[in-house]
Amino acid sequence: MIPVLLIFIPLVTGLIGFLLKSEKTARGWALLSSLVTLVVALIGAGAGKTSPILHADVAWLPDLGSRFAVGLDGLSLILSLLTAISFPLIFIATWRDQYKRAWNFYALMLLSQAGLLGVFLAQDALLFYFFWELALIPVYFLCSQWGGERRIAATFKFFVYTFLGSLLMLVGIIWLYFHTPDHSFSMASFYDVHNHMSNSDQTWVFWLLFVAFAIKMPIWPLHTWQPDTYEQSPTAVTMVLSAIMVKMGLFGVIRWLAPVLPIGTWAWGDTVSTACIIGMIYASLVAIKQDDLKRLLAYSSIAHVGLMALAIFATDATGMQGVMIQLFNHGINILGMWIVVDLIERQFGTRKISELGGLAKNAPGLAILLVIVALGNVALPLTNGFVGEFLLFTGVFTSTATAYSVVFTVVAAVTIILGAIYTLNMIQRVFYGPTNALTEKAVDISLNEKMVLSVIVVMIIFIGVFPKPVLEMTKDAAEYILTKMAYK
Amino acid sequence: MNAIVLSAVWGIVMMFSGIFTASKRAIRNVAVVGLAILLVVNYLDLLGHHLFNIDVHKMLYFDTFGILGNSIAFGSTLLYVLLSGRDMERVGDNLAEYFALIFFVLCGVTIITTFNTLLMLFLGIEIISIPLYILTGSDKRNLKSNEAALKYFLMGSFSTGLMLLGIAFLYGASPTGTFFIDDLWSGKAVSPVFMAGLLLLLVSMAFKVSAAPFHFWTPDVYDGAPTVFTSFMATIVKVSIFVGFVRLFDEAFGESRERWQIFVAIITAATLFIGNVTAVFQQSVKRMLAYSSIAQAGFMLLALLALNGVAKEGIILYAAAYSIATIGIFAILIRMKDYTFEGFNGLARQQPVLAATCTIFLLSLAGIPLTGGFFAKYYMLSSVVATGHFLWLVIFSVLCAAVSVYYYFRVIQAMYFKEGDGTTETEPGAGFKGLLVVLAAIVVILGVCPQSLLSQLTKMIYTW
Amino acid sequence: MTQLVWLVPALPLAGFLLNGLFRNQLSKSLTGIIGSGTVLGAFVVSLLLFGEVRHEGFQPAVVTLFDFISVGKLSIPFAFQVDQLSSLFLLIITGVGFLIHLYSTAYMHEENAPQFARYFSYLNLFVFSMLLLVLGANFIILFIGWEGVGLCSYLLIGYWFRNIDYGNAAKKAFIMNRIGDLGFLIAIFFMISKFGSVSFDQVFGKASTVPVGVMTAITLLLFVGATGKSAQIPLYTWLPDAMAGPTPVSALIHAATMVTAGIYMIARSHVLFDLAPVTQTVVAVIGLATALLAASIALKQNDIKKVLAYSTVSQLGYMFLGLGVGAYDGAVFHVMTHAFFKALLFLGAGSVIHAMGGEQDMRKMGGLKKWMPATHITFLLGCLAISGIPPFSGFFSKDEILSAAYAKNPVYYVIGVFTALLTAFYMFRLYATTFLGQFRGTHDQEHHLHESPGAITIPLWVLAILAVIGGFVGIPDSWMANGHRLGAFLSPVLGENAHGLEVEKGTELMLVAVSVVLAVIGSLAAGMRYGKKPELGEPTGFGKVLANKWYVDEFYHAVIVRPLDLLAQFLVFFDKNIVDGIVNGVGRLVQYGSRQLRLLQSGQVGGYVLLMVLGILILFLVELFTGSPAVSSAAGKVALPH
Amino acid sequence: MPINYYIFLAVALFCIGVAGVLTRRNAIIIFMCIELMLNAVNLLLVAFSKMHYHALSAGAPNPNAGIDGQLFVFFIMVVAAAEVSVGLAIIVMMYRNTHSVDVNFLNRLKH
Amino acid sequence: MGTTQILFWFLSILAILGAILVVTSKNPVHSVLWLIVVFVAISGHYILLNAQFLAIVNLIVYAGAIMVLFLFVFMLMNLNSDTEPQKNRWLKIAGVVTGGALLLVLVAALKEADLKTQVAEMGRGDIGLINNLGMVLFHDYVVPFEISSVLFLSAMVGVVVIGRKTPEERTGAIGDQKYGG
Repeated sequence: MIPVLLIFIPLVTGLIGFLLKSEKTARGWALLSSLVTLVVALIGAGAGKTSPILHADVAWLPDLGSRFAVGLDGLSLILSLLTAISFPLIFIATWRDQYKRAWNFYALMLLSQAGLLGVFLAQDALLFYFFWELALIPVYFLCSQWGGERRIAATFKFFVYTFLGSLLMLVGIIWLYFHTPDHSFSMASFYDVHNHMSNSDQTWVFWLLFVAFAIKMPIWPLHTWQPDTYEQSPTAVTMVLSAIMVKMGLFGVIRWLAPVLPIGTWAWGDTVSTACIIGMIYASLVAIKQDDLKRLLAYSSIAHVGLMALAIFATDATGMQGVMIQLFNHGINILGMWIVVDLIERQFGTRKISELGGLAKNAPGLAILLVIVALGNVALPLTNGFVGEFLLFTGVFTSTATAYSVVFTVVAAVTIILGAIYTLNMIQRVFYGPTNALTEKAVDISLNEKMVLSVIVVMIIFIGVFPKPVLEMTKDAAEYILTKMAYK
Repeated sequence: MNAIVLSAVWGIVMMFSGIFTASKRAIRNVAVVGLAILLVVNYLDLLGHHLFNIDVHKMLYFDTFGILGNSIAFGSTLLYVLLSGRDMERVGDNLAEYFALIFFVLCGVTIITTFNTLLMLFLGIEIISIPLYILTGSDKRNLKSNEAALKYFLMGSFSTGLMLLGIAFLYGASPTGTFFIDDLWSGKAVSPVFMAGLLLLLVSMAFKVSAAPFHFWTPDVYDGAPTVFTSFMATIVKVSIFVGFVRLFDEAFGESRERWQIFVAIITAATLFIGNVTAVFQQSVKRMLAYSSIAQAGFMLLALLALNGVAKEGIILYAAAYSIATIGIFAILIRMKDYTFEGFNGLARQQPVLAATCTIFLLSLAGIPLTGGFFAKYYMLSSVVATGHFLWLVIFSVLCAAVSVYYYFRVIQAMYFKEGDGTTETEPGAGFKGLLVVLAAIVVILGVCPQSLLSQLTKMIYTW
Repeated sequence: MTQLVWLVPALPLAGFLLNGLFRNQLSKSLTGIIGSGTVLGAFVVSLLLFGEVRHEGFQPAVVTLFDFISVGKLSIPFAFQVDQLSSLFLLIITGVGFLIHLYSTAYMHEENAPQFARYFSYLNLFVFSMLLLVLGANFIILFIGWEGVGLCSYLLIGYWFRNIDYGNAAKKAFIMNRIGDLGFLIAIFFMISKFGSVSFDQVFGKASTVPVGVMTAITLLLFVGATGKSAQIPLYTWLPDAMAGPTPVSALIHAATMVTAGIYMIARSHVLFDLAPVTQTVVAVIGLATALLAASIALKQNDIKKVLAYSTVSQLGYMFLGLGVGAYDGAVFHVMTHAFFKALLFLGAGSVIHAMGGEQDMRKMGGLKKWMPATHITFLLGCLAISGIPPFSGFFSKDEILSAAYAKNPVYYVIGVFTALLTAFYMFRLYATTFLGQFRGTHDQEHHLHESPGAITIPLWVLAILAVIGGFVGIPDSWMANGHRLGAFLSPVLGENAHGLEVEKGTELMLVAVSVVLAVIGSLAAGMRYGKKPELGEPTGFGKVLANKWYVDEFYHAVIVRPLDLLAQFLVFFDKNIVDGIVNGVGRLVQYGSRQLRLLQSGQVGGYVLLMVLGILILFLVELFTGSPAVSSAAGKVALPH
Repeated sequence: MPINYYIFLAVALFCIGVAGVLTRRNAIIIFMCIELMLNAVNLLLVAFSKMHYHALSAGAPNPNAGIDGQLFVFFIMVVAAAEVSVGLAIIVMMYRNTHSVDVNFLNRLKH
Repeated sequence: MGTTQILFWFLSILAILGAILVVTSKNPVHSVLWLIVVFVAISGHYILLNAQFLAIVNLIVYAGAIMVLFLFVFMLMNLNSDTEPQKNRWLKIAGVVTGGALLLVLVAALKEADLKTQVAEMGRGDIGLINNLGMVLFHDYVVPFEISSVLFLSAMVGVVVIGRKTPEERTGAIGDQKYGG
């Protein structure tokens, strides 16, 4: 019941949203809808893991062996929560942003939320693919319609890039479908299919699926769409993209690749891990040189995502837990960063680090909140980032799936330093130092943004100090996935 | 059988309607009525009620596959006439004759979807082609139209020659000297003569469905022909010929498919590549659609390659999804002032409804989920994957599909994200818009729960 | 009582939250009271704890607050460990911390209320983190405090954030600490993978089960962490720059407490180090080298705080030498005494700077004893203590380390003693240049000169007393039966043989004599040399090298910073033009292909037919040459559906 | 006569027709060449029909064996006639507008 | 060899020569005439194959009606003289080569035909006689026969559509209206 609601509330409200032809109502409507979704998600989180309301399974395309099967397990739950929490925050934080024909904007936002939730909840491969695309389309329109100067080209690149990936994934899904003994797309049959196919098949089918996920995450060297898209999208959309959408790729690997093709995953583990690590170092170094806040965050998020992917392929219980909690943490932290960026851009009309400086003088509140979020981003202890990255690194280090676990950990851990470098650079050059003409008459943040950021900060600290609830939530899911990932 | 007779008869009715009334509206209504009747009787056929009991001496064979093909043809023609009927008047003042020709084409369609001997195939193809030559050239004042007609005619009859040579070879190779498609093959080793005939037939059919490298007439003819008739050719005709194509190769050469699949694969790859890549650079939407129709043909050829149950379901679904979407787009295109991409700039401001529906159609053509086009493509791909061979072709086609996004989305970008005053010549009426919305709804329904159609299909195709 | 240990960090945390959240509402006095009061409270609690711990047969207690991280087999409780070592550090931190808070209320008085509150909240946060560090019952909690103090030092160094250089210094400190932390973190991963746990008892319990190689790796990595935090070669360069922060901060963080975290950590995990002789050697050598290098640099510094900073680095080097030679309690002893006299010196320097109106260059001072007697006396006592003149505290702790070093390897001793000589020399150079001779500052500076208020002098006196008598808890047993109270007190934690190797009495006396003599010589020489006419000109020759800190910063910049920068620049280019270029290139390729391919559509019927016929030809040729075309099989056979 | 002779003869005529289509520019002559191709096919069909007659009525003479071939030829002629009428009509229309039947001038539509 | 063979060879050579001349002769009218020659030769073949009906129909329909139609059109456009400008040589050569290649390939493909033992019945067999054809045509083939009427109808309508002059044409307005795209 709950999952169905989670998908259909935003879907329906979104469709209705197209009809309300007033900016204020549309905005309110979107906020209301997202809050309702949040409530439902929280109810879901409250419900017992095995309670029937967490699952729904109705006939959809019997002849294709595909059913409308959705469910909330630990993994889906954490990501649904992330989605459900993010959207209201986004709406509140960008409350003051102005859009032409805002009702379309908010309607599309809600549609993309429906798509995202669908991706996270689907327990049927074809359904998953459906929502995968459904999440993409509205974002495409959002970026191309309300984006920056080079929006059309950038977004189009993004779209074609990801679309190509998902088509390959479709081929892979179909191929697997025909190898399931009962010709069904259900998660159960997919998790069982590797018993009915040769290892050599697994090794190449792996790529059909992985490319799609790798592009979405993105993993080096398939990442180039991301900085452009982030830079060109309206910040509200960028928030969705980086807080939630990149998680689709990781989620896809955890839910639809690693357990489905354990041998393939294991066989390519080292290759992918190497790519991830190169990406982490590479992105961090590039981030140091970025002058545009959005691009900087884009590259930093590439680095973080690389670490999570690395941990997935480490096939380790600790690491898997780390991934699941970090999915949430990274979403929250990057969201906080984006909100700050949005504030800065709205106030000074620029995102260029070189044009800012000394904000801490007139906007101490903003400075403090940003610093805390940034600390979460560089995984300082007692912030959520630390818990996540600690588990991730531990997982990679103790991984038995690869012979190079120590090397991987050590090289990857270098990004801890690089991350500190670019984050502190950013903080310093934006907030410290003398003020300039532009930042002279900066004003501190207003209530609603302060509220949003405070919520985020509270979550950051809480999870950082007492991560137990979240870990409990994802425990079973992680173990289940790992049992499926038995590659030996 | 009902459909064949009635479509022919109604063609004549249309001819005379031109004499008895001068009112265009009346003529159009007569046509609509006729199409409605055709739909009904065809459905009766499906249920097994035959109005006429004619001994066809096994020359026609009415199976669900063919009849379903017919109903899609009639249905989409009905939508087509409702949407674009008024625009025919602007081509020339022989409205009645145009409708008559369209009905004759439909007659040909019904033949090639149900033929059982090469003779009927030949006649059907000719009955389709000859009126099309005319319709292509029907805008007599227009040199492009003339040119298109002449090109189409010359190349068309050339391909007819090829087809006939192929038929002759097959006849020679057939053990008992017959044209019935199911006993063409001796069942023993495939003889060179048989193979030659098969290839020539393949080529000529490929020509008719505009598959590369026999597609060259398509862009010029679609471009030169009056847009209303381009729409008709690109959808109903092409799709029905495909049904015949699949039927022919399934019935006649199904058993020997191991021998010829490779050729179909080659043609498919070439078609996908040329169609998609060439479409990228087009400046006129009309011409782009011509190339896109080639690309779509490439996808349908996948069904011919696979020729399994999935493929048969798929080709019907593809026929429906593709025809409806294309008819819709053309209906909008006809109303546009300017056929170039720039002509669509900012259409979303001027004509939100048109822009929205057009977007849905384009998404469907691009095969984005939640539209019929997705399931169509899905079926094509899975039919080939099911054979276990030609995975390289599947992946290649997927890459081409990604390319296709490029030119379909150019239109969307123009309509929504570019500033401009692209608009229609005349404010489209509410009926027109309503109909477009209906079409879009159908496309979406096909994309969300094609079950209604599919379950029926599977039932029929596997009982048959 | 031990159950209440959580109060110790909780109080400063409360102070931090209060001052942080209500910084705009609180008045300065209130802020000061909250800031200092909480720390005082913590000190009281620590005293009570200490009283408990001192009892005979006290068993180290582990107080678990809640379950921090528990994943699979790995379970990390949020637990505190109360034992002799931690309680000693509690006293040092809270005690010295309180004095410095008190001092700050006066020293930072120019700041406006919100900034004042910000300062105190940072300071409280630091105390909180430092307490976590020493209280943690496992390496994770230790690490949490470890990075926490790093953060606070970052925040406090950059406290005056309007100044870019201060900001850079703060960044440098944080990043260099991070480099060390990385080593620490990896060491923790090692422990997790080897011992499946990070809690002290578990790890130390199982320590002997792992091969020496692994243990060496772990300990070396831990030591890397220590070098970062405790400013040892090669990661020491941040500490002198860290003087950008307010002087009390330098006193608290960069002299008394944080920088000794490395010593604490190694002393705490001495079990591991005992098992890795190689690492011990490394520790000793690095410590010694750092001590010497820093001392040599200190000779030629003119910024009063810089001198003290390098002397801190040098003293830390001593402590590591102690650790390296196994004299753990010697090291901890020196930590304590150093906390007293170095805090004293810094605060004294602060008082001077305060009086000079922010002037830090010794060459502009001179003859200050006339104006600020209290500061002068206390400062002198500090100098004596650090120079190791008996019976001041520095003498005992330093000589314990030196004798242990001698026992281990005489070379260590020689260098150590030479460093002691240098120490005495530069400290008295500092003293003489500042307090003796004539005043060399500007006229209005001279007007401004005054003795500092009580809030500043009281802490000076307290610390001075401690600096004088602090050494008596560690009188070598050889001189006085169980004179070494500290050693006895710590032995449950540091083990019985925590003095390192013993040397027989005669030698020890001789060693002590030598070092004392050298110290006296050094101090007198400096007093004479600089009492009358201090060097004011720019140093030349070797002095220039020293004045420029052996050009180490320049070296790092050339070898690490610059290449990294270039690499980053290259990658930006690479990303833009190569990686992205390929992606865009594909797009362009398609467009180009399209432009070419459409030329096939020549418009000529003849051409079309020709191409068609060619197509037919190709098909037939394929048929001819592949008699029966092999079906390309990309994948294995698949059963048809349905 | 061996059937091969007829096959080759017909193919030869057919290919000459094709060559004609490829080489000439006059629309009408191209059209004539196409007619030539059709006739080649007709000849082939008749030959085949007689071949089948020979093969099938070897034992018991079967009056209608292979007759389909000749009927097919009949239909081809029918269709050809219709085609010619339409084709010439189109050509005439073209000529009316451009006063030329040269296919090389048909190049308004390209690319 | 008997008269049949002689005739066969004669007619074959005649047909091929005629065909070649159709393609090569400059003057369209000559082409038409040569085409008629080819038709006649083919009709001769029909007679050899004892398919009299087709032979006659071929002469009447093709050589008679259709060719006259062609001639008529030529005269109408007075293209009787050699007006066709020469296509450039290379295209010509390409065309010939391709045609020849097609011939080669087809022959190569067919020479190994399993039919090569088969023979076409000459002279005998009365399936080609009009009454047999008629019987079968109006009995088995009645449906296609009827359906071909649709073909004629459409052709008729088409010719009307194209042939009828529209008012605009009388004013002779020729141009690229938008409807051509």
